[in-house]
Amino acid sequence: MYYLSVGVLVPSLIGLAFVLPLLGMIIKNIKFFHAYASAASLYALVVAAYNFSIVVKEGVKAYPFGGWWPPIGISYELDEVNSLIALLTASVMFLITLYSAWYIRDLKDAPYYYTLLLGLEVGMLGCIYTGDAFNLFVMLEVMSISAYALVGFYRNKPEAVEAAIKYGLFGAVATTLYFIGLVFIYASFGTLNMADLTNKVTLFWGYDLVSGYYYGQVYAATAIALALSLWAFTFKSAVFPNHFWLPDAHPEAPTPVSAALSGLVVNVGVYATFRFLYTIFNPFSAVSGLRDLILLVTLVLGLASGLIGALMMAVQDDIKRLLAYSTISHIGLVLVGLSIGSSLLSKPGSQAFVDGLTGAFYHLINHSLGKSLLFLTAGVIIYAAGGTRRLDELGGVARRNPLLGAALIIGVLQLLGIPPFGGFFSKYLLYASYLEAGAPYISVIINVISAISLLGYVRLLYAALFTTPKREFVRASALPTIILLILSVACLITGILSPIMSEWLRRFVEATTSRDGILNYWLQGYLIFWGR
Amino acid sequence: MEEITLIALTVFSTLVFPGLLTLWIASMLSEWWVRKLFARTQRRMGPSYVGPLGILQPFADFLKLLLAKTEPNYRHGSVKLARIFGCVGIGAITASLLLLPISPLRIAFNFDVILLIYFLGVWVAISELLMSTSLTNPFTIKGVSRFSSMLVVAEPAFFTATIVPVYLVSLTTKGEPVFSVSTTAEFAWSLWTNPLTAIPMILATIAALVSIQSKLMFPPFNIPEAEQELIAGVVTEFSGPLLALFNFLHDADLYVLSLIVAVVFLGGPYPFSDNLVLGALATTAKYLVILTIITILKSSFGRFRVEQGVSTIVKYGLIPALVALALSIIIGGLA
Amino acid sequence: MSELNTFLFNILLFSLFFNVGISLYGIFARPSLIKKIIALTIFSDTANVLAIAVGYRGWPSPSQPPIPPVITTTEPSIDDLTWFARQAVDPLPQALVLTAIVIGLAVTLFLVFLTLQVYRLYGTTDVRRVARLRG
Amino acid sequence: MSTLNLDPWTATLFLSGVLALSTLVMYLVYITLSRKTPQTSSEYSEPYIGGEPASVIKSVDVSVRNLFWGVVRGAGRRLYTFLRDQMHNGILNDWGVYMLSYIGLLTLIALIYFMR
Repeated sequence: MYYLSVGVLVPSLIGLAFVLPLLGMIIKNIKFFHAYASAASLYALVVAAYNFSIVVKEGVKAYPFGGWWPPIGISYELDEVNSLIALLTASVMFLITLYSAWYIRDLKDAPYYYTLLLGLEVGMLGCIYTGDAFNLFVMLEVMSISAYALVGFYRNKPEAVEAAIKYGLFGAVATTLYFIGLVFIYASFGTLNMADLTNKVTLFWGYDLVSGYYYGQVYAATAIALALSLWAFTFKSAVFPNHFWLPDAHPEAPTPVSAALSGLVVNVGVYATFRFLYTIFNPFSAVSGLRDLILLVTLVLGLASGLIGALMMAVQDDIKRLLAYSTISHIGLVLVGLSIGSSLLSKPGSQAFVDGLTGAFYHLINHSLGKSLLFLTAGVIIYAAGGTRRLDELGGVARRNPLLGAALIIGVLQLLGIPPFGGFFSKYLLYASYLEAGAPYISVIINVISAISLLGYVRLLYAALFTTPKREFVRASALPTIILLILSVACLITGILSPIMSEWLRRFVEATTSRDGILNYWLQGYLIFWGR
Repeated sequence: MEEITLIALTVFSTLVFPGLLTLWIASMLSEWWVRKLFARTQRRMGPSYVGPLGILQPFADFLKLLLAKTEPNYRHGSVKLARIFGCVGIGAITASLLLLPISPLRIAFNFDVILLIYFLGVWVAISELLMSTSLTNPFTIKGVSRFSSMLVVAEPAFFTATIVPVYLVSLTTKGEPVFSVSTTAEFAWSLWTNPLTAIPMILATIAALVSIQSKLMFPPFNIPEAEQELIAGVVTEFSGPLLALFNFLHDADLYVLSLIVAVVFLGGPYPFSDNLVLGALATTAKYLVILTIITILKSSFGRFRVEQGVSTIVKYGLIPALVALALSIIIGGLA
Repeated sequence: MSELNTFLFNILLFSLFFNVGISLYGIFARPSLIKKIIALTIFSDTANVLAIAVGYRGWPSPSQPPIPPVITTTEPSIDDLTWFARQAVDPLPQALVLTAIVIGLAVTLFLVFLTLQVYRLYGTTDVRRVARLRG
Repeated sequence: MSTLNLDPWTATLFLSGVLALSTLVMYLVYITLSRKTPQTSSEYSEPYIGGEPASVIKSVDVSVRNLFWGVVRGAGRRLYTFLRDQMHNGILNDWGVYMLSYIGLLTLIALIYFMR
């Protein structure tokens, strides 16, 4: 039994996005486009929530496109982890689209903006839903092109164009490297379906069915493929040393887009890393030795980007650039959590293993909510301060609007990880997992990262809350304020509901990364279609 | 019925012992001890008017500031925010007290040491920072700037130092829950009797004392940053009730941090763990020793510039703590 | 014959990887944005050729030269199909390449447009001077 | 003496509740005891500038650039010079070195694994 909703979301949303420029030629009323885009992303939210609910109820679900069975056709496969991230993406994107209606309220190019924004959402959802490694490449490109274009959206602004070309040029290299990695995978395993690959890498059975011969060096091919795809994924998630584009690109985009880029797009790279290192090249596979080495590299890089992001936050003069560096820091922490799976640190299924992965995903969620809240707050602050992004000129606008100030403080406390906000519980899990794994040094470095990032947040709070006014205060309308309120409550909820949420996440992680879970991923995504 | 007992116990712990009331009394007494000793080292009398040996002087100062003086009405800052953050800081200290084994209602779970760090380290530091930033003044901001610069190294140093006994206890004993403050307090004495674990413990205690010194902005870490010495840093703009609030927060921080060293590092009531009265006396004695050391450190140093301060904490706080951690990992490998 | 075949194939593979190296050098080290984009197209084309080459399963074997992936008999038997599956060029990499080319076209176009815009706004395409965003 | 054995999440929330309760009590105590100037008073106390009148300074704000002087230009000067002026200098080709060396590292790992 497969559900149409699993497959239909991404193609239909692409259709909805690409109709927009055509509609833009006919309809001149901008309000229509605001309503249209919000409706489209509400539709995505509803379908994503429905998909999440069926996955929670009935387990892993796959959808073969066009009735072609995997591994021949493209299939989408949903398990607990990716349906949850998709739900998070869809819900935050919905709020961001609503916010855009305020932010670009009288922009003439609204149809194009919304095309790109919906394209971004489609790309992210496609990357998360897909059960096919080549489709991941296509969706990564869909997401990236939308992101490049959105970064350079103000095409007459030198900084925006510069940021876009820096991002775009290396982004194109990253995706092409991933494509080469796919070529290696296809050459040695003869398949690109993730479920099928999982089986072949784990059991090393049946890989010569289609291919073989000259390219039969599966170990070498796997190693190179994994190296190349990891480079691409760490580029997308801006992990040191692939982080350089982020502090340029995220601030130069329109503010709602910055929220989407910083809060959600980076998650896709982390998710893809997780899918590759925990499902396809899983701990039980024949390449687990390589996996251990690679996870050590990601651990070191995660810590390095955590440190560098936090250090650079302390010297920023631009409110959005400061937040962009904070993204680098937090994605580093998420990657540190993901690296617990190295067999040098923990055994699969042990307390530390599950704690670390739970912490990583919990932190991903907390960071998404907190960072999009802060970016959207920054948008209102910039508007109220008269369009300047320089911290020196903000003039404490947040203090004169208590809701704005509260949103700012809540966002900062969420990201600093202070109880009872959600950020604390995820950091607790990260600390606990590394103490449990017998590597207290990693916990100490996590603590150092948190302490250094305090400098940047103090800078932000001081500039936005406590400096004296320089000009007349412009009051923002109700819509953005309501959205900030919703996100602030969401930040609080991730903390207050933490007993439930951590339990759920733990179950999801266990279901996805255990031996049975990996087997189930293969069964549901591959074998079940052949049994029909 | 059980719920009612629990609620009553919670309210009692929060408000009376070891909560707000005890916290107030204990921190005022600690302030008196520090002031008296500090004065004696400088051949002054110290507080001597109110009460025997001036023991009630801090109480009198506090009440005078709170009751007699007026709150400032400040053009540039927000007094309300300062008030709220001051109270939140005291709330965080009260909450962290419940993690210690002296509390009648004790919270203990695996890895609760992280919670202690976040309540006592991060919440309190942020409250102090935001409380003084609320009243904008060039000197305040400078004070905030140097205080947060210190925290960047002091906070990890304190964390690492605290992890050392916790980690050692979890390695050498079977105490439950693991990585917990109360388990550590129960078994900390056994670390000092073993020469192998005593070395990292000594290093960790030194690191903890140095980082406490800097977290409390005591000399040598209350650092002037300009050519001419800055006035009072974070407390510049406080006056009247707000100053009383800040002093209370600061003294409470001093009290709880020293208490943690006495309980978690030095084993609290040991060697009278089974006798309540003698145990309390032993804890108090250890606490006073720690307080005395802090006061002596405070009185025997001049002031540093901020970058000297940061490198001092790295040298005498962070590095000993890291070395102690490395030693404990090695010991864990041996055990 | 067999040696020559293998030799040629190895030359093909080697030149592809050499090409990857050259184009990566071009992208990462040349200062001009235009040259970077040219190197990028070389890079993606190399990747595409690599993918196509992978489709030639078992090419170095002289006795079974690959055939086009088209079934010529109208009603193939099982034996025909087995023989066909062993011999034919794998069509899937070609499909992948088609997709990748389309995507590459879009990205290149976009990058060229951005470079044009950079030239308009900065008066240069030298990345050492297009560095207003720093720190 | 009673020990409350809770799971970490509930315990943290419980302690946060304690924090909220004691904050509330402290705030109420403070509000009732402290003497406040009436809100209607138009008299503001001027910022304390070492005994000078407030007019000696242009503004009471310190520029955010001057925050963390001790860390950025004191103890961590070398680190920040490296991070800001050499690493994040905005020049695409200089980043390329770091990015290429990372892919080189990954390829090296792959090769080592292959050779083993």
